[in-house]
Amino acid sequence: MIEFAVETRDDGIGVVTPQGRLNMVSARRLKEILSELVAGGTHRIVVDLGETTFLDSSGLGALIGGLKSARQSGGDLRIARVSPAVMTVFELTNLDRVLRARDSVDSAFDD
Amino acid sequence: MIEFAVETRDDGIGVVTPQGRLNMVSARRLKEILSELVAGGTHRIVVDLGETTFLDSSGLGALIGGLKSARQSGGDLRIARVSPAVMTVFELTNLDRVLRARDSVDSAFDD
Amino acid sequence: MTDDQQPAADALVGRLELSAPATPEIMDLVHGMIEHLWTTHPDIGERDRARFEMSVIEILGNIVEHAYAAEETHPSTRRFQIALAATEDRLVARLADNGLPVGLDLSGAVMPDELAESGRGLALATAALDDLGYHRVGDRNLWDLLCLRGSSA
Amino acid sequence: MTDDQQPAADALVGRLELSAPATPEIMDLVHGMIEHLWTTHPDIGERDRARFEMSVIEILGNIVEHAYAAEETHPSTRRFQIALAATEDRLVARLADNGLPVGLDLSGAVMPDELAESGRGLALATAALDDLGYHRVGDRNLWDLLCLRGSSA
Ligand SMILES: Nc1ncnc2c1ncn2[C@@H]1O[C@H](COP(=O)(O)OP(=O)(O)O)[C@@H](O)[C@H]1O
Ligand SMILES: Nc1ncnc2c1ncn2[C@@H]1O[C@H](COP(=O)(O)OP(=O)(O)O)[C@@H](O)[C@H]1O
Repeated sequence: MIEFAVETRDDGIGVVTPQGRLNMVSARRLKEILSELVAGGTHRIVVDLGETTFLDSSGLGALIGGLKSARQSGGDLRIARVSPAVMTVFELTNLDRVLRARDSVDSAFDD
Repeated sequence: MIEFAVETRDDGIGVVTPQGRLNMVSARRLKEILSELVAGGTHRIVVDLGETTFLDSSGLGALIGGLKSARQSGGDLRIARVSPAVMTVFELTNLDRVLRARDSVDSAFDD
Repeated sequence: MTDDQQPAADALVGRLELSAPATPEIMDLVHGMIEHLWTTHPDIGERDRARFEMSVIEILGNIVEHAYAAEETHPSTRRFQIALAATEDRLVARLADNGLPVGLDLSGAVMPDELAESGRGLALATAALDDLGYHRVGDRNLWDLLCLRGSSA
Repeated sequence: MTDDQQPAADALVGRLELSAPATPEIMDLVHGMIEHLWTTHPDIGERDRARFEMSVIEILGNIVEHAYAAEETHPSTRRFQIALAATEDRLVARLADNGLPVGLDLSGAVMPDELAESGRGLALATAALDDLGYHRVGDRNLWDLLCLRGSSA
Protein backbone atom coordinates (compact mmCIF):
# COMPACT_ATOMS: atom_id res chain seq x y z
CA MET A 1 0.00 0.00 0.00
CA ILE A 2 1.32 3.42 -0.87
CA GLU A 3 0.19 7.01 -1.13
CA PHE A 4 2.01 9.83 -2.90
CA ALA A 5 1.88 13.40 -1.60
CA VAL A 6 2.70 15.81 -4.43
CA GLU A 7 3.21 19.52 -3.88
CA THR A 8 4.67 22.37 -5.93
CA ARG A 9 6.23 25.01 -3.72
CA ASP A 10 6.30 28.79 -4.22
CA ASP A 11 9.91 28.61 -5.46
CA GLY A 12 8.75 26.21 -8.23
CA ILE A 13 10.32 23.11 -6.71
CA GLY A 14 8.12 20.02 -6.83
CA VAL A 15 8.12 17.78 -3.75
CA VAL A 16 6.97 14.17 -4.09
CA THR A 17 6.60 12.12 -0.90
CA PRO A 18 5.98 8.38 -1.37
CA GLN A 19 4.29 7.16 1.82
CA GLY A 20 4.73 3.40 2.14
CA ARG A 21 6.53 0.84 -0.02
CA LEU A 22 8.11 1.58 -3.38
CA ASN A 23 7.95 -1.78 -5.17
CA MET A 24 7.09 -2.99 -8.67
CA VAL A 25 3.49 -1.84 -8.42
CA SER A 26 4.01 1.56 -6.86
CA ALA A 27 7.14 2.38 -8.90
CA ARG A 28 4.93 2.61 -11.99
CA ARG A 29 2.87 5.29 -10.32
CA LEU A 30 5.96 7.18 -9.16
CA LYS A 31 7.29 7.14 -12.73
CA GLU A 32 4.02 8.62 -14.01
CA ILE A 33 3.94 11.30 -11.31
CA LEU A 34 7.52 12.38 -12.09
CA SER A 35 6.87 12.45 -15.86
CA GLU A 36 3.77 14.56 -15.38
CA LEU A 37 5.60 17.02 -13.15
CA VAL A 38 8.39 17.50 -15.70
CA ALA A 39 5.91 17.67 -18.60
CA GLY A 40 3.98 20.32 -16.65
CA GLY A 41 7.06 22.53 -16.34
CA THR A 42 8.36 21.51 -12.90
CA HIS A 43 12.01 20.74 -13.63
CA ARG A 44 13.41 20.79 -10.11
CA ILE A 45 12.05 17.93 -8.04
CA VAL A 46 12.79 16.64 -4.54
CA VAL A 47 11.68 13.12 -3.74
CA ASP A 48 11.22 13.03 0.03
CA LEU A 49 11.95 9.44 1.06
CA GLY A 50 11.33 10.13 4.75
CA GLU A 51 8.09 8.13 4.68
CA THR A 52 9.27 5.45 2.24
CA THR A 53 9.54 2.20 4.17
CA PHE A 54 10.83 0.04 1.33
CA LEU A 55 12.65 0.48 -1.98
CA ASP A 56 13.65 -2.05 -4.64
CA SER A 57 15.21 -1.92 -8.12
CA SER A 58 11.96 -0.83 -9.76
CA GLY A 59 11.74 2.10 -7.34
CA LEU A 60 15.35 2.96 -8.19
CA GLY A 61 14.45 2.75 -11.89
CA ALA A 62 11.60 5.23 -11.44
CA LEU A 63 13.93 7.65 -9.62
CA ILE A 64 16.59 7.37 -12.35
CA GLY A 65 13.91 7.90 -15.00
CA GLY A 66 12.76 11.06 -13.21
CA LEU A 67 16.36 12.24 -12.81
CA LYS A 68 17.03 11.88 -16.53
CA SER A 69 13.93 13.70 -17.69
CA ALA A 70 14.42 16.49 -15.14
CA ARG A 71 18.02 16.97 -16.33
CA GLN A 72 16.96 16.89 -19.98
CA SER A 73 14.69 19.85 -19.20
CA GLY A 74 17.56 21.71 -17.56
CA GLY A 75 16.52 20.82 -14.02
CA ASP A 76 17.46 18.10 -11.55
CA LEU A 77 15.99 15.49 -9.21
CA ARG A 78 17.24 15.12 -5.64
CA ILE A 79 16.38 12.76 -2.83
CA ALA A 80 16.07 13.65 0.83
CA ARG A 81 15.55 12.06 4.25
CA VAL A 82 16.67 8.53 3.31
CA SER A 83 16.25 5.90 6.06
CA PRO A 84 19.09 3.43 6.77
CA ALA A 85 17.10 0.53 5.23
CA VAL A 86 16.50 2.44 1.99
CA MET A 87 20.10 3.75 2.02
CA THR A 88 21.29 0.11 1.89
CA VAL A 89 19.72 -0.22 -1.57
CA PHE A 90 21.45 2.92 -2.88
CA GLU A 91 24.78 1.72 -1.54
CA LEU A 92 24.49 -1.82 -2.94
CA THR A 93 23.81 -0.38 -6.41
CA ASN A 94 26.43 2.38 -6.14
CA LEU A 95 23.67 4.86 -6.90
CA ASP A 96 24.47 6.80 -3.74
CA ARG A 97 26.90 8.78 -5.92
CA VAL A 98 24.42 9.51 -8.73
CA LEU A 99 21.60 10.32 -6.33
CA ARG A 100 23.29 11.82 -3.29
CA ALA A 101 20.96 11.79 -0.25
CA ARG A 102 20.18 15.23 1.23
CA ASP A 103 19.34 15.71 4.89
CA SER A 104 16.20 17.77 4.38
CA VAL A 105 13.74 18.70 1.67
CA ASP A 106 14.33 22.41 2.22
CA SER A 107 18.09 22.20 1.71
CA ALA A 108 17.98 19.70 -1.16
CA PHE A 109 18.61 22.35 -3.83
CA ASP A 110 21.01 24.51 -1.79
CA ASP A 111 24.02 23.48 -3.89
CA MET B 1 -2.47 -4.17 14.32
CA ILE B 2 -4.40 -2.05 16.75
CA GLU B 3 -3.99 1.03 18.88
CA PHE B 4 -6.23 2.13 21.74
CA ALA B 5 -6.84 5.80 22.46
CA VAL B 6 -7.98 6.22 26.08
CA GLU B 7 -9.24 9.53 27.47
CA THR B 8 -11.14 10.58 30.61
CA ARG B 9 -13.29 13.63 29.96
CA ASP B 10 -14.09 16.51 32.33
CA ASP B 11 -17.51 15.01 33.09
CA GLY B 12 -15.78 11.83 34.30
CA ILE B 13 -16.77 9.71 31.33
CA GLY B 14 -14.01 7.47 29.96
CA VAL B 15 -13.72 7.19 26.19
CA VAL B 16 -11.87 4.22 24.69
CA THR B 17 -11.25 4.21 20.94
CA PRO B 18 -9.91 0.96 19.46
CA GLN B 19 -8.17 1.90 16.20
CA GLY B 20 -7.89 -1.19 13.98
CA ARG B 21 -9.05 -4.77 14.39
CA LEU B 22 -10.57 -6.18 17.58
CA ASN B 23 -9.68 -9.86 17.39
CA MET B 24 -8.43 -12.51 19.83
CA VAL B 25 -5.14 -10.74 20.39
CA SER B 26 -6.38 -7.20 20.77
CA ALA B 27 -9.52 -8.16 22.76
CA ARG B 28 -7.23 -9.11 25.65
CA ARG B 29 -5.80 -5.63 25.70
CA LEU B 30 -9.27 -4.04 25.51
CA LYS B 31 -10.39 -6.16 28.48
CA GLU B 32 -7.41 -4.94 30.53
CA ILE B 33 -7.98 -1.31 29.59
CA LEU B 34 -11.66 -1.48 30.60
CA SER B 35 -10.85 -3.24 33.92
CA GLU B 36 -8.24 -0.62 34.76
CA LEU B 37 -10.63 2.23 34.00
CA VAL B 38 -13.32 0.79 36.28
CA ALA B 39 -10.80 -0.07 39.00
CA GLY B 40 -9.52 3.50 38.80
CA GLY B 41 -12.98 4.92 39.49
CA THR B 42 -14.22 5.59 35.94
CA HIS B 43 -17.61 3.85 35.94
CA ARG B 44 -19.17 5.44 32.89
CA ILE B 45 -17.38 4.36 29.71
CA VAL B 46 -18.02 4.94 26.01
CA VAL B 47 -16.29 2.61 23.58
CA ASP B 48 -16.00 4.55 20.35
CA LEU B 49 -16.09 1.94 17.57
CA GLY B 50 -15.79 4.53 14.80
CA GLU B 51 -12.22 3.44 14.02
CA THR B 52 -12.72 -0.28 14.67
CA THR B 53 -12.47 -2.07 11.34
CA PHE B 54 -13.18 -5.60 12.59
CA LEU B 55 -14.88 -7.26 15.55
CA ASP B 56 -15.24 -10.92 16.48
CA SER B 57 -16.61 -12.90 19.43
CA SER B 58 -13.56 -12.21 21.59
CA GLY B 59 -14.03 -8.47 21.04
CA LEU B 60 -17.69 -8.88 22.00
CA GLY B 61 -16.58 -10.79 25.11
CA ALA B 62 -14.29 -7.94 26.15
CA LEU B 63 -17.13 -5.42 25.71
CA ILE B 64 -19.55 -7.56 27.75
CA GLY B 65 -16.89 -7.98 30.45
CA GLY B 66 -16.47 -4.20 30.61
CA LEU B 67 -20.25 -3.68 30.66
CA LYS B 68 -20.65 -6.02 33.61
CA SER B 69 -17.92 -4.50 35.73
CA ALA B 70 -19.08 -0.94 34.94
CA ARG B 71 -22.63 -1.85 36.00
CA GLN B 72 -21.39 -3.58 39.15
CA SER B 73 -19.79 -0.26 40.13
CA GLY B 74 -23.05 1.59 39.52
CA GLY B 75 -22.03 2.84 36.08
CA ASP B 76 -22.54 1.66 32.50
CA LEU B 77 -20.70 0.96 29.25
CA ARG B 78 -22.02 2.24 25.94
CA ILE B 79 -20.86 1.87 22.36
CA ALA B 80 -20.90 4.55 19.68
CA ARG B 81 -20.26 5.04 15.97
CA VAL B 82 -20.62 1.41 14.90
CA SER B 83 -19.85 0.69 11.23
CA PRO B 84 -22.19 -1.54 9.19
CA ALA B 85 -19.60 -4.38 9.13
CA VAL B 86 -19.22 -4.33 12.91
CA MET B 87 -23.00 -3.91 13.36
CA THR B 88 -23.46 -7.24 11.56
CA VAL B 89 -21.68 -8.99 14.45
CA PHE B 90 -23.92 -7.36 17.08
CA GLU B 91 -27.01 -8.32 15.13
CA LEU B 92 -25.99 -11.95 14.54
CA THR B 93 -25.43 -12.41 18.29
CA ASN B 94 -28.54 -10.46 19.34
CA LEU B 95 -26.26 -8.24 21.40
CA ASP B 96 -27.59 -5.15 19.64
CA ARG B 97 -30.23 -5.08 22.38
CA VAL B 98 -27.82 -5.42 25.31
CA LEU B 99 -25.32 -2.96 23.81
CA ARG B 100 -27.44 -0.48 21.87
CA ALA B 101 -25.30 1.49 19.39
CA ARG B 102 -25.29 5.28 19.91
CA ASP B 103 -24.73 7.71 17.08
CA SER B 104 -22.03 9.77 18.75
CA VAL B 105 -19.65 9.64 21.68
CA ASP B 106 -21.00 12.92 23.07
CA SER B 107 -24.61 11.76 23.18
CA ALA B 108 -23.86 8.22 24.37
CA PHE B 109 -24.88 8.95 27.97
CA ASP B 110 -27.75 11.33 27.18
CA ASP B 111 -30.41 8.84 28.28
CA MET C 1 -26.20 -27.64 5.58
CA THR C 2 -25.81 -27.60 1.83
CA ASP C 3 -23.51 -30.06 0.18
CA ASP C 4 -23.46 -29.23 -3.47
CA GLN C 5 -20.32 -31.00 -4.70
CA GLN C 6 -18.46 -27.80 -5.53
CA PRO C 7 -14.65 -27.96 -5.34
CA ALA C 8 -13.18 -27.17 -1.92
CA ALA C 9 -11.31 -23.91 -1.39
CA ASP C 10 -7.94 -25.57 -1.89
CA ALA C 11 -8.84 -26.65 -5.43
CA LEU C 12 -10.10 -23.35 -6.84
CA VAL C 13 -8.31 -21.20 -9.40
CA GLY C 14 -6.91 -18.01 -7.90
CA ARG C 15 -6.94 -19.36 -4.36
CA LEU C 16 -4.60 -18.08 -1.67
CA GLU C 17 -3.01 -20.69 0.59
CA LEU C 18 -1.02 -20.13 3.75
CA SER C 19 0.69 -22.66 5.99
CA ALA C 20 1.99 -21.27 9.28
CA PRO C 21 2.41 -21.87 13.01
CA ALA C 22 -0.92 -21.89 14.87
CA THR C 23 -0.28 -18.85 17.09
CA PRO C 24 -2.43 -15.85 18.01
CA GLU C 25 0.08 -13.55 16.27
CA ILE C 26 -0.72 -15.10 12.88
CA MET C 27 -4.22 -13.53 12.90
CA ASP C 28 -3.02 -10.28 11.36
CA LEU C 29 -1.48 -12.07 8.40
CA VAL C 30 -4.73 -13.93 7.73
CA HIS C 31 -6.59 -10.61 7.89
CA GLY C 32 -4.06 -9.46 5.28
CA MET C 33 -4.87 -12.44 3.04
CA ILE C 34 -8.56 -11.65 3.27
CA GLU C 35 -7.83 -8.00 2.43
CA HIS C 36 -5.91 -9.18 -0.63
CA LEU C 37 -8.97 -11.16 -1.70
CA TRP C 38 -11.06 -7.97 -1.50
CA THR C 39 -8.45 -6.02 -3.50
CA THR C 40 -8.62 -8.57 -6.29
CA HIS C 41 -12.45 -8.87 -6.10
CA PRO C 42 -13.69 -5.30 -5.67
CA ASP C 43 -17.25 -6.34 -6.54
CA ILE C 44 -17.82 -8.36 -3.35
CA GLY C 45 -20.42 -6.64 -1.16
CA GLU C 46 -19.70 -5.25 2.29
CA ARG C 47 -21.99 -7.63 4.15
CA ASP C 48 -20.47 -10.69 2.44
CA ARG C 49 -16.99 -9.41 3.32
CA ALA C 50 -17.96 -8.86 6.93
CA ARG C 51 -19.53 -12.27 7.52
CA PHE C 52 -16.78 -14.15 5.68
CA GLU C 53 -13.86 -12.43 7.42
CA MET C 54 -15.48 -12.77 10.83
CA SER C 55 -16.20 -16.49 10.32
CA VAL C 56 -12.68 -17.29 9.09
CA ILE C 57 -11.17 -15.50 12.07
CA GLU C 58 -13.54 -17.27 14.51
CA ILE C 59 -12.65 -20.71 13.19
CA LEU C 60 -8.94 -19.90 13.13
CA GLY C 61 -9.16 -18.41 16.62
CA ASN C 62 -10.70 -21.66 17.85
CA ILE C 63 -7.89 -23.68 16.29
CA VAL C 64 -5.27 -21.52 17.96
CA GLU C 65 -7.08 -21.57 21.29
CA HIS C 66 -8.64 -25.01 21.54
CA ALA C 67 -7.20 -27.50 19.02
CA TYR C 68 -3.97 -28.07 20.91
CA ALA C 69 -4.85 -27.28 24.50
CA ALA C 70 -4.80 -30.81 25.88
CA GLU C 71 -2.10 -32.09 23.59
CA GLU C 72 1.50 -32.59 24.49
CA THR C 73 2.97 -31.41 21.21
CA HIS C 74 5.61 -28.72 21.24
CA PRO C 75 4.08 -25.37 20.16
CA SER C 76 6.52 -25.19 17.24
CA THR C 77 4.97 -28.29 15.64
CA ARG C 78 1.43 -26.87 15.77
CA ARG C 79 0.64 -25.76 12.25
CA PHE C 80 -2.44 -24.88 10.26
CA GLN C 81 -3.21 -24.40 6.58
CA ILE C 82 -5.76 -22.03 5.17
CA ALA C 83 -7.05 -21.77 1.59
CA LEU C 84 -9.28 -18.86 0.52
CA ALA C 85 -11.01 -18.23 -2.77
CA ALA C 86 -13.78 -16.18 -4.32
CA THR C 87 -15.86 -17.17 -7.33
CA GLU C 88 -18.74 -15.38 -9.02
CA ASP C 89 -21.27 -16.72 -6.58
CA ARG C 90 -19.40 -17.77 -3.44
CA LEU C 91 -16.62 -17.18 -0.94
CA VAL C 92 -14.98 -20.31 0.37
CA ALA C 93 -12.32 -21.13 2.94
CA ARG C 94 -10.78 -24.37 4.08
CA LEU C 95 -8.82 -24.50 7.32
CA ALA C 96 -6.80 -27.54 8.32
CA ASP C 97 -4.84 -28.24 11.49
CA ASN C 98 -2.92 -31.10 13.03
CA GLY C 99 -4.66 -30.80 16.41
CA LEU C 100 -6.84 -33.20 18.38
CA PRO C 101 -10.09 -34.46 16.88
CA VAL C 102 -12.98 -32.14 17.74
CA GLY C 103 -15.92 -33.78 19.51
CA LEU C 104 -18.47 -31.14 18.63
CA ASP C 105 -22.02 -31.16 17.35
CA LEU C 106 -22.03 -28.04 15.17
CA SER C 107 -25.78 -28.11 14.77
CA GLY C 108 -25.97 -27.60 18.53
CA ALA C 109 -23.96 -24.36 18.45
CA VAL C 110 -26.31 -21.87 20.14
CA MET C 111 -25.73 -18.39 21.48
CA PRO C 112 -24.89 -18.43 25.18
CA ASP C 113 -26.47 -16.19 27.82
CA GLU C 114 -26.52 -12.49 26.86
CA LEU C 115 -23.94 -11.57 29.47
CA ALA C 116 -21.57 -14.48 28.80
CA GLU C 117 -18.04 -13.35 27.94
CA SER C 118 -17.21 -16.30 25.69
CA GLY C 119 -18.76 -19.22 23.87
CA ARG C 120 -20.19 -17.25 20.93
CA GLY C 121 -17.62 -18.09 18.25
CA LEU C 122 -19.12 -21.19 16.65
CA ALA C 123 -22.69 -19.96 16.94
CA LEU C 124 -21.62 -16.70 15.30
CA ALA C 125 -19.82 -18.45 12.43
CA THR C 126 -22.75 -20.83 11.94
CA ALA C 127 -25.18 -17.92 11.80
CA ALA C 128 -23.02 -15.91 9.41
CA LEU C 129 -22.15 -18.70 6.96
CA ASP C 130 -24.31 -20.58 4.50
CA ASP C 131 -22.45 -23.73 5.39
CA LEU C 132 -19.83 -24.80 7.92
CA GLY C 133 -18.48 -28.32 7.51
CA TYR C 134 -16.15 -30.22 9.81
CA HIS C 135 -14.30 -33.42 8.90
CA ARG C 136 -11.53 -35.39 10.51
CA VAL C 137 -9.25 -36.70 7.76
CA GLY C 138 -6.23 -38.74 8.86
CA ASP C 139 -4.63 -36.81 11.72
CA ARG C 140 -6.05 -33.48 10.59
CA ASN C 141 -9.16 -31.42 11.20
CA LEU C 142 -10.72 -29.81 8.13
CA TRP C 143 -13.11 -26.89 8.37
CA ASP C 144 -14.98 -25.85 5.21
CA LEU C 145 -16.61 -22.43 5.20
CA LEU C 146 -19.09 -21.26 2.58
CA CYS C 147 -20.68 -17.84 1.99
CA LEU C 148 -23.08 -17.65 -0.94
CA ARG C 149 -22.66 -14.10 -2.20
CA GLY C 150 -25.67 -11.91 -1.52
CA SER C 151 -27.47 -14.57 0.54
CA SER C 152 -29.47 -13.43 3.54
CA ALA C 153 -27.47 -15.50 6.07
CA MET D 1 28.16 -19.75 -3.29
CA THR D 2 27.99 -21.59 0.00
CA ASP D 3 26.29 -24.93 0.10
CA ASP D 4 26.31 -26.07 3.67
CA GLN D 5 23.62 -28.77 3.67
CA GLN D 6 21.23 -26.82 5.87
CA PRO D 7 17.52 -27.59 5.41
CA ALA D 8 15.74 -25.47 2.78
CA ALA D 9 13.25 -22.82 3.88
CA ASP D 10 10.30 -25.12 3.30
CA ALA D 11 11.57 -27.65 5.82
CA LEU D 12 12.25 -25.35 8.78
CA VAL D 13 10.23 -25.20 12.00
CA GLY D 14 8.18 -22.01 12.26
CA ARG D 15 8.28 -21.35 8.52
CA LEU D 16 5.59 -19.35 6.73
CA GLU D 17 4.41 -20.69 3.38
CA LEU D 18 2.20 -18.99 0.84
CA SER D 19 0.87 -20.29 -2.46
CA ALA D 20 -0.84 -17.69 -4.64
CA PRO D 21 -1.35 -16.38 -8.17
CA ALA D 22 1.82 -14.82 -9.60
CA THR D 23 0.50 -11.27 -9.99
CA PRO D 24 1.99 -7.87 -9.13
CA GLU D 25 -0.82 -7.30 -6.59
CA ILE D 26 0.45 -10.18 -4.44
CA MET D 27 3.56 -8.18 -3.47
CA ASP D 28 1.86 -6.48 -0.55
CA LEU D 29 0.84 -9.79 1.00
CA VAL D 30 4.42 -11.05 0.79
CA HIS D 31 5.62 -7.83 2.44
CA GLY D 32 3.03 -8.69 5.14
CA MET D 33 4.52 -12.17 5.57
CA ILE D 34 7.98 -10.68 5.99
CA GLU D 35 6.62 -8.20 8.52
CA HIS D 36 5.12 -11.10 10.44
CA LEU D 37 8.55 -12.72 10.51
CA TRP D 38 9.98 -9.54 12.08
CA THR D 39 7.15 -9.44 14.66
CA THR D 40 7.95 -12.98 15.76
CA HIS D 41 11.75 -12.39 15.65
CA PRO D 42 12.26 -8.93 17.15
CA ASP D 43 15.99 -9.56 17.57
CA ILE D 44 16.79 -9.51 13.83
CA GLY D 45 18.89 -6.46 12.97
CA GLU D 46 17.74 -3.69 10.66
CA ARG D 47 20.34 -4.29 7.97
CA ASP D 48 19.52 -8.02 7.80
CA ARG D 49 15.82 -7.15 7.52
CA ALA D 50 16.46 -4.66 4.75
CA ARG D 51 18.62 -6.93 2.58
CA PHE D 52 16.37 -9.97 3.06
CA GLU D 53 13.09 -8.19 2.29
CA MET D 54 14.56 -6.43 -0.73
CA SER D 55 16.01 -9.67 -2.15
CA VAL D 56 12.79 -11.64 -1.68
CA ILE D 57 10.80 -8.91 -3.41
CA GLU D 58 13.32 -8.69 -6.29
CA ILE D 59 13.17 -12.44 -6.96
CA LEU D 60 9.38 -12.50 -6.68
CA GLY D 61 9.12 -9.43 -8.90
CA ASN D 62 11.20 -11.23 -11.55
CA ILE D 63 8.91 -14.26 -11.37
CA VAL D 64 5.83 -12.10 -11.82
CA GLU D 65 7.43 -10.10 -14.63
CA HIS D 66 9.60 -12.56 -16.52
CA ALA D 67 8.80 -16.21 -15.70
CA TYR D 68 5.65 -16.37 -17.79
CA ALA D 69 6.20 -13.71 -20.44
CA ALA D 70 6.68 -15.98 -23.43
CA GLU D 71 4.42 -18.74 -22.27
CA GLU D 72 0.92 -19.38 -23.47
CA THR D 73 -0.56 -20.35 -20.13
CA HIS D 74 -3.64 -18.55 -18.90
CA PRO D 75 -2.72 -16.02 -16.18
CA SER D 76 -4.98 -17.81 -13.69
CA THR D 77 -2.79 -20.93 -13.81
CA ARG D 78 0.41 -19.00 -13.03
CA ARG D 79 1.17 -19.72 -9.41
CA PHE D 80 4.13 -19.40 -7.09
CA GLN D 81 5.00 -20.72 -3.66
CA ILE D 82 7.13 -18.95 -1.09
CA ALA D 83 8.52 -20.30 2.18
CA LEU D 84 10.22 -17.99 4.69
CA ALA D 85 11.95 -18.80 7.94
CA ALA D 86 14.37 -17.33 10.46
CA THR D 87 16.75 -19.30 12.63
CA GLU D 88 19.32 -18.12 15.15
CA ASP D 89 21.94 -17.52 12.51
CA ARG D 90 20.13 -17.15 9.18
CA LEU D 91 17.15 -15.91 7.19
CA VAL D 92 16.07 -18.18 4.37
CA ALA D 93 13.49 -18.07 1.61
CA ARG D 94 12.55 -20.51 -1.11
CA LEU D 95 10.47 -19.34 -4.05
CA ALA D 96 9.01 -21.77 -6.56
CA ASP D 97 7.06 -21.11 -9.73
CA ASN D 98 5.64 -23.10 -12.62
CA GLY D 99 7.08 -20.80 -15.27
CA LEU D 100 9.58 -21.38 -18.07
CA PRO D 101 13.09 -22.57 -17.25
CA VAL D 102 15.44 -19.65 -16.65
CA GLY D 103 18.54 -19.53 -18.84
CA LEU D 104 20.60 -17.28 -16.63
CA ASP D 105 24.13 -17.28 -15.34
CA LEU D 106 23.67 -15.76 -11.90
CA SER D 107 27.36 -15.30 -11.39
CA GLY D 108 27.22 -12.90 -14.33
CA ALA D 109 24.66 -10.59 -12.72
CA VAL D 110 26.38 -7.21 -12.79
CA MET D 111 25.08 -3.72 -12.19
CA PRO D 112 24.07 -2.02 -15.43
CA ASP D 113 25.03 1.52 -16.43
CA GLU D 114 24.42 4.12 -13.72
CA LEU D 115 21.58 5.75 -15.63
CA ALA D 116 19.84 2.50 -16.67
CA GLU D 117 16.23 2.33 -15.55
CA SER D 118 16.09 -1.45 -15.18
CA GLY D 119 18.28 -4.54 -15.01
CA ARG D 120 19.46 -4.12 -11.41
CA GLY D 121 17.27 -6.69 -9.69
CA LEU D 122 19.41 -9.81 -9.83
CA ALA D 123 22.65 -7.93 -9.26
CA LEU D 124 21.09 -6.25 -6.24
CA ALA D 125 19.81 -9.54 -4.78
CA THR D 126 23.16 -11.21 -5.42
CA ALA D 127 25.00 -8.38 -3.70
CA ALA D 128 22.63 -8.34 -0.72
CA LEU D 129 22.44 -12.09 -0.11
CA ASP D 130 25.06 -14.52 1.17
CA ASP D 131 23.78 -17.07 -1.30
CA LEU D 132 21.29 -17.17 -4.15
CA GLY D 133 20.67 -20.59 -5.67
CA TYR D 134 18.61 -21.48 -8.72
CA HIS D 135 17.46 -24.98 -9.66
CA ARG D 136 15.02 -26.36 -12.20
CA VAL D 137 13.19 -29.30 -10.61
CA GLY D 138 10.56 -31.02 -12.73
CA ASP D 139 8.46 -28.26 -14.29
CA ARG D 140 9.28 -25.76 -11.58
CA ASN D 141 11.90 -23.12 -10.89
CA LEU D 142 13.30 -23.04 -7.36
CA TRP D 143 15.08 -19.99 -5.95
CA ASP D 144 16.88 -20.36 -2.60
CA LEU D 145 17.82 -17.18 -0.77
CA LEU D 146 20.17 -17.06 2.20
CA CYS D 147 21.12 -14.20 4.54
CA LEU D 148 23.57 -15.07 7.27
CA ARG D 149 22.57 -12.82 10.15
CA GLY D 150 25.05 -10.07 10.84
CA SER D 151 27.23 -10.89 7.81
CA SER D 152 28.78 -8.02 5.90
CA ALA D 153 27.08 -8.85 2.58
N1 LIG E 1 -11.07 -26.16 16.76
C1 LIG E 1 -11.52 -26.62 17.95
N2 LIG E 1 -10.90 -27.68 18.55
C2 LIG E 1 -11.34 -28.14 19.73
N3 LIG E 1 -12.39 -27.64 20.40
C3 LIG E 1 -13.04 -26.60 19.88
C4 LIG E 1 -12.66 -26.05 18.62
N4 LIG E 1 -13.50 -25.04 18.34
C5 LIG E 1 -14.37 -24.95 19.36
N5 LIG E 1 -14.10 -25.89 20.30
C6 LIG E 1 -14.85 -26.09 21.57
O1 LIG E 1 -16.12 -25.47 21.45
C7 LIG E 1 -16.29 -24.48 22.48
C8 LIG E 1 -17.11 -23.32 21.95
O2 LIG E 1 -16.35 -22.58 21.00
P1 LIG E 1 -16.79 -21.12 20.62
O3 LIG E 1 -18.24 -21.12 20.34
O4 LIG E 1 -15.92 -20.66 19.50
O5 LIG E 1 -16.55 -20.24 21.89
P2 LIG E 1 -15.20 -19.93 22.72
O6 LIG E 1 -14.04 -20.19 21.82
O7 LIG E 1 -15.38 -18.50 23.10
O8 LIG E 1 -15.26 -20.87 23.90
C9 LIG E 1 -14.89 -24.10 22.90
O9 LIG E 1 -14.85 -23.59 24.22
C10 LIG E 1 -14.15 -25.42 22.76
O10 LIG E 1 -14.36 -26.23 23.89
N1 LIG F 1 12.46 -15.48 -12.90
C1 LIG F 1 12.91 -15.18 -14.13
N2 LIG F 1 12.48 -15.87 -15.22
C2 LIG F 1 12.94 -15.58 -16.45
N3 LIG F 1 13.84 -14.60 -16.70
C3 LIG F 1 14.32 -13.88 -15.68
C4 LIG F 1 13.89 -14.13 -14.36
N4 LIG F 1 14.54 -13.27 -13.55
C5 LIG F 1 15.32 -12.51 -14.33
N5 LIG F 1 15.20 -12.86 -15.63
C6 LIG F 1 15.91 -12.24 -16.79
O1 LIG F 1 17.03 -11.53 -16.29
C7 LIG F 1 16.96 -10.15 -16.67
C8 LIG F 1 17.57 -9.27 -15.57
O2 LIG F 1 16.74 -9.28 -14.42
P1 LIG F 1 16.90 -8.18 -13.32
O3 LIG F 1 18.34 -8.03 -13.00
O4 LIG F 1 16.02 -8.53 -12.18
O5 LIG F 1 16.43 -6.83 -13.98
P2 LIG F 1 15.02 -6.40 -14.63
O6 LIG F 1 13.97 -7.31 -14.03
O7 LIG F 1 14.88 -4.98 -14.21
O8 LIG F 1 15.17 -6.57 -16.09
C9 LIG F 1 15.48 -9.87 -16.91
O9 LIG F 1 15.28 -8.79 -17.77
C10 LIG F 1 15.03 -11.20 -17.49
O10 LIG F 1 15.33 -11.25 -18.86
